[in-house]
Amino acid sequence: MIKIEFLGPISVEPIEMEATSLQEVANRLQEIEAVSGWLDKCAVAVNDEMTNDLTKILKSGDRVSILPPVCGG
Amino acid sequence: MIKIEFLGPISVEPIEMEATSLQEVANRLQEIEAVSGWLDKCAVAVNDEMTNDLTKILKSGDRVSILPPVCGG
Amino acid sequence: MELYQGSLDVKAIFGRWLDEESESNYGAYIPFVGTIRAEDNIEALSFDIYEPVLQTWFNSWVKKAESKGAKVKMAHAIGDVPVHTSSYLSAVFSPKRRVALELIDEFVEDFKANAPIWKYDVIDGNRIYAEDRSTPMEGSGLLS
Amino acid sequence: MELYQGSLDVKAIFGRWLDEESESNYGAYIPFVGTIRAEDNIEALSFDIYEPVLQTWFNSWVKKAESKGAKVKMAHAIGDVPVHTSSYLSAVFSPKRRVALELIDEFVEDFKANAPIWKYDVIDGNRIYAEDRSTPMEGSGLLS
Repeated sequence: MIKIEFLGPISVEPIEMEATSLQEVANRLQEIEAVSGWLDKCAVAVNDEMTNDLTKILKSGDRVSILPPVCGG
Repeated sequence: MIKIEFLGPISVEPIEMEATSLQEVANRLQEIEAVSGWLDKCAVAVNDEMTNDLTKILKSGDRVSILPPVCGG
Repeated sequence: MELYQGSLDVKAIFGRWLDEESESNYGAYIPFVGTIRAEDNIEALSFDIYEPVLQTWFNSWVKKAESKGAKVKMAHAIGDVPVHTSSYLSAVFSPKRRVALELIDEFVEDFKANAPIWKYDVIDGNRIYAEDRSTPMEGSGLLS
Repeated sequence: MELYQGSLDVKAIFGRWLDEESESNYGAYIPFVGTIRAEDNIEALSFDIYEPVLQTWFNSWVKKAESKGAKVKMAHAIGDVPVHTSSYLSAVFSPKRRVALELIDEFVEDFKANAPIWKYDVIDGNRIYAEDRSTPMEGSGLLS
């Protein structure tokens, strides 16, 4: 099981799903209406590490975080 | 009478002289051994205003300051 | 890295950082103090922080600063920060002023672009995401 | 502009400047703290200042900052400043961070190049002009 969590202003509860790569996660999230509009401006972390790699292999227990546009300071 | 004062590390007492331009002051200072070696690296103020103009006319009572290389901070 | 609920006690943090490095032989100490401006009828700004990724981001800056003989520090507020109080304090210490001046600029700009912090306007007690002032982080759009 | 005999009370000045602008609605406050480094066996650095020209220089920066909606402040020590204490504190306040980050850099660099201040190493109680670290001011050589 992979856990997907949505950070900051994305008011969507965490989702659990079976997936073996970020590409699979992407395909699933694109089908969820409350989430799909955010994806083009969101960055991604796996187990709290930022990633740019869609082919990244996931294993059960991994945690994927969806990070919307930021503005600290 | 024009007063010439030497700032910071130039340990020369103030000099009074008759002069009608900075060019005249320059000519006189170049002849003073304790001063001449400083001139190529010193800036000049007349009555506390920095100047780049050697033709500047001086009048009696004017004060010329000789400012050696600086290092604040 | 220090996170606080609500406004920062800027004087206390500034002074403590000064004391912490008082014997470190740094010649330049440049803090950046970010204060909430009164504009657009806001009462406060409010902040969410995702600490694990922020800590990783900050650690990479500690290493980058070390490679230049310098040190970075940072404090940020969580939750509501009323106008005219401070939400953000960061600082660079360095032996040399050029390194410090360049590093504080890069550090603050990278912070604005890549620190996982979300800002909200607080108006009439409501918390409204400051989307128009927010920046997608590096690598955004990966899943779209 | 503030001049003090000996080391600056950095915390007091930083805090007072913060308080002075607490209602001015500036979003960014960037101080620069210059501290005497222990090196080359010096006990202290010592400073001479020619205040009339320094004041004119500073006033021109006040105007330049105002034209960008910003404010500059400055404090400097006169006479001996022991190692690990501070001789120089300057600051920029601005509504916007980019203006503040660029202005503090220009302000500090122009200060180093053109403020009429002379620095001496203090070694065994003797005051030795730091000629090798000093910079001729703009327009130098006029009388040579």
